[in-house]
Amino acid sequence: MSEWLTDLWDGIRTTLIGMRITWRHLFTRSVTLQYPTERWTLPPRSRMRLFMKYEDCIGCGQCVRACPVHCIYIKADRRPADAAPIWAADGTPIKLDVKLFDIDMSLCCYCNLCTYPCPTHCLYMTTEHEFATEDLGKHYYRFAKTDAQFLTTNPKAAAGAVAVAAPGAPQKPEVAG
Amino acid sequence: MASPTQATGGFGWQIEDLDTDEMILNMGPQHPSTHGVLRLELRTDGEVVKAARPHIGYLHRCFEKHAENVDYPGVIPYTDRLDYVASMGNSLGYALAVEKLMGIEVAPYVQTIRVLMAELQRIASHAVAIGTYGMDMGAFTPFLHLLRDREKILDLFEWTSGARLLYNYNWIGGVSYDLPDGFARACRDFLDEFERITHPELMDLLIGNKIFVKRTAEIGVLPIEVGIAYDLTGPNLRGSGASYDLRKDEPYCGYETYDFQVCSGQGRYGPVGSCFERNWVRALEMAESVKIVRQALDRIEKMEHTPVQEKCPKRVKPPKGEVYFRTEAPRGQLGFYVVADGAGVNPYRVRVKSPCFTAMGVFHVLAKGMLIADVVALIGSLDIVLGEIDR
Amino acid sequence: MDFAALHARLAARFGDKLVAVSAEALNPWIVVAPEAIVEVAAAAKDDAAFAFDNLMNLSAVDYPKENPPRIEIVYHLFSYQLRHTLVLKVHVPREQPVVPTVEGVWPAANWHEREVFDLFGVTFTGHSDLRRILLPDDWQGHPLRKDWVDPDFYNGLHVKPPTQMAERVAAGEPLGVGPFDQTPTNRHVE
Amino acid sequence: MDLVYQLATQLYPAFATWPAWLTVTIAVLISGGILMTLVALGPIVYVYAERKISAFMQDRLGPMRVGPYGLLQTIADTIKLLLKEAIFPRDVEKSLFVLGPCLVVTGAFLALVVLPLGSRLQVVDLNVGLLFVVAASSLSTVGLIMAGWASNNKYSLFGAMRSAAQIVSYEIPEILALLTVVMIVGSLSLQQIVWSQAGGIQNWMLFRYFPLMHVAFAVFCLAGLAECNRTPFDIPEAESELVAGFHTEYSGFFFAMFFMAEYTEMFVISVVASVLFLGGWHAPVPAWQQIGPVGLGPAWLVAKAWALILVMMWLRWTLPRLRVDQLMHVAWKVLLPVALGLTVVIGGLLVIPATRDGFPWDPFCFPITLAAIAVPLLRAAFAARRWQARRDAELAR
Repeated sequence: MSEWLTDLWDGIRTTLIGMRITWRHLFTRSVTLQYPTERWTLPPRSRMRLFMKYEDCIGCGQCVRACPVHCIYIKADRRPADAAPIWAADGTPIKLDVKLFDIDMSLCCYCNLCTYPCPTHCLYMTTEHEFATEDLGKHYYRFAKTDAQFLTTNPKAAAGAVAVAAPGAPQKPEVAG
Repeated sequence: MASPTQATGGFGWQIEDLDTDEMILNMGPQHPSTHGVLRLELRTDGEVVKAARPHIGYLHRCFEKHAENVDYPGVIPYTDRLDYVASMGNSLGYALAVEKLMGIEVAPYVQTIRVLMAELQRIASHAVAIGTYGMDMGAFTPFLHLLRDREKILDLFEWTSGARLLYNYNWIGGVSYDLPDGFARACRDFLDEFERITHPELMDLLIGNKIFVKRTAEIGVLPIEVGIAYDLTGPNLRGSGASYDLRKDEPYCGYETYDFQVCSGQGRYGPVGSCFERNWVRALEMAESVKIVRQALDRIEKMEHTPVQEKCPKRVKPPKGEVYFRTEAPRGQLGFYVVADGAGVNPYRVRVKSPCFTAMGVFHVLAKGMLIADVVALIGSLDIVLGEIDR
Repeated sequence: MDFAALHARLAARFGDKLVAVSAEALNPWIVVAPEAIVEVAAAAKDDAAFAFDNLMNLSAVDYPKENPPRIEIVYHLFSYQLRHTLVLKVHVPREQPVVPTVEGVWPAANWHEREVFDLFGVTFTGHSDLRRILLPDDWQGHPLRKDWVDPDFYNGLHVKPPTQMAERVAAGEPLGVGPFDQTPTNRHVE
Repeated sequence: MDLVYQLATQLYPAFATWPAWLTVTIAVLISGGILMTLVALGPIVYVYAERKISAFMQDRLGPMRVGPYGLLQTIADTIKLLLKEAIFPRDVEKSLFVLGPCLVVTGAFLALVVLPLGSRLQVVDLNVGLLFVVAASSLSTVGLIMAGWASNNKYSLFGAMRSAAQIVSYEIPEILALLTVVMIVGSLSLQQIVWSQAGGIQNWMLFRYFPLMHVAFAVFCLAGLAECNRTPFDIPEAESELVAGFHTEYSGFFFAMFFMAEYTEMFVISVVASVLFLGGWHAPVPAWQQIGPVGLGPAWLVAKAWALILVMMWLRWTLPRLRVDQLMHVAWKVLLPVALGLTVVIGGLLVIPATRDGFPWDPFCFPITLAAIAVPLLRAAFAARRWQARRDAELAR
């Protein structure tokens, strides 16, 4: 009998406590963010979409090896010896003519392993995340440009000792987009 | 409750004559409460489950075959996708295994960051575990309250590592990014609000609730010997009273320097080892993790900040050999058995012993004689994630 | 008890059955003859000096290039009372690997052995219900062997991924979004 | 009904000359039809209210997209449900499959006939009104079982079996709780019961025999919750175990019928509860009963019913769900003894002349109950407000 009573009393007491809590939450502010109108800004490090600055790419293929899902494809061949020397933004000379640099974002697993080994930091992840498309083909990004304006003067030599990005921690350049 | 078939027949017939024929009920791959893609083949007589046979493999993504075709750092994004609810723990386990193989000792600052991140991930993972368990019982509100607070942890993770669920944060020999400045203050705000409001509310609203207690406190009782024999680990074993926790007994990453209690089931509302106890241990562990994170934050402020990728080798090529390293993931002991042949860049063999795999192994033992509603409670209390079971 | 004492005690009881030992590895192991594994396991569990009541992990590794090419079944044991670990190994030929099951000693082995059977093809004699655990029941072959080749189709479904976007572009299809010098702004924002 | 009858005779004098059975059926049909359409609009409001309340309780916003603050959401849902194709799975007994939801809906709407919305606003004043209401609500059980059996799906079979057991075993405590009220009033007709509670809040049935009638009200409400399958007794359609119980296979119009039946059943149960215990269409203070010529009877009754519905929704988003055998335990071993004890005690009290019409301290007790309910709620509300303000200040820092 007593066990029946304590069961009954516990049942009522805990139900009332529970109801008090849900009642209290009726008056606290809701946390929903109504997406298309209210929008939250992603922190700068968030890894959303890959972008590659074609002018700085020296075609080394480090990112192709680092990618665990093999979704970066490069085709580059040697620049003819007599062509004008060109440099990347941070002063490394570009010896290869990158014919094709494609990233298949539909395969990419957004792990950001490819941006670290890149010597000229031309490949980095931007915070742009609303690139859903109806056709998978539109996720296949082709970064190779035919009309690229390469730097014909060595920026390192011209501006004296340009502080090259510290080799250790890969500070990601702030994204223009 | 004597099951109907044992009742005596009277009138001289045997009880078998009254036996109703059994029904095979498929709690199929798409079922709202199987925590993922799991098929349970239940032989039921009315509501009572006579025999249960789990079928897994629906989410098998050949992790171990992938691990043989990718280089050592490339495996980390794959380990994140094992137990996708607590992916910080998986990559930490794999990274420590390879570091032990290569003999790398990471700087104390990085170790503290790893402990901080692992414990935050434990709070987030237990929040999902307890929340979905409440939802299986029908209480929908605690689940959303816990998810609301889990979002705050995910914001912290996104702020540091860049991703909200699959972080690829723990690397072999270090972490991918240093903590952003202002992280400590935001983390402390979260901890204060969690300890002051969310945790007590969860205790009152769900765990203290009499209906929840009645639904879970007498079923699925798992004695310790059966737990050890079937290799249950983590909260599933500690719910049965064992106080074995890898963070205390085989400390890694400097866990021995933090003071926290190992919580185990005390049998408050029913026999020790019942479904309630396992869930109760998870609730207590969330509070313990908050303490650890606080200590880690205090240490980080006093410690000198060494660069986080100092010990990251340019090319990870461990010497020939093999190692089996266990870490205390939120769901139990997550073991990585890494075999290196010393020649190639890719690991020769990576075997993951996932805690949910063995937890599911004991399911058919506990499920006999249960009602269907209890089968759902049992799955919820074992807190399984199918990504880790099927690998 | 450290590894040397464990090994000495085991060698005393099963001298000839222990084929090889490696003491200097990170987790030192003992190789046991396949037919003796059940007794060694039972001894490891019941002997008070060992008390290995927990099978942490049972996995298999395929060594096709070693001389005699073999599959290794690895048993990682742990004792909750004495807090020490031990690794046992069994070498089985790659053609018809057969190992007696240790499910009687540690019930946890049930699912591990089913997985090794499923992915490596090692049949465990005396196992209570040896079925494929991860792969569909009518799958041919054992994927985790080193000489495994992905079949193209399984019941009409693609196993190998269909032609990737890159191959189609290489074949000349006009696919993909062209070069853009600036990160394209979010389409929904404006 | 008699209002319609007089109206008809004034408009068309020959109406009175028709045979009696014809005119009465016409009047009942007209008034019943009006009442049914009014009540049928209810679910649209309740679904919206439920989604909004559950949202605010869970710190989210609920439907906001369709119409301002999501007001048109339920209308959009009903249109979608009506337009959706009602799929009949292959080997389903079509006749039972269709008849099930119809019976459930009739079960829910049948009880409307005797509900006294106002002093003269009642379709038919049966002198066995209460018996009729209980009979109607048990009709829907037959519909549930038909639906569960016909959809030829193991889960809905389980759902149907569970709902049959649940509704049958919860009707007994419900009827016993009604019995106490009927004993006090002495008549089964709902209008009589309401008239006996005239004269302000202290004469309401809830506040007579101070602690006992509260217990009777609690027993009746719990049993009413189980009647319309609401948490913590929503086992027949337990999402987490039985996918969706008896209405798993239904889609489109039939699913809408089930939904409407559930919410109408909730409205009927709360109206019956307020008629029996909270003084029906009587205002708490006699002065508020009339504003000028317009009688506020129906408004008060619907307000009380909606308050009870809000409490039902509040319970739904707080409590987990009971298991089937615990459900039976609560019905047979908790509610039934309490209800039986109540009927015996109140029967005895009625016989003793001293306590013929209530305990001596009855008139002073209703402020105690009101305070016991209002004070903690207001305190919790203001505490939440203050915490929210402090929180905003903290975040602004």
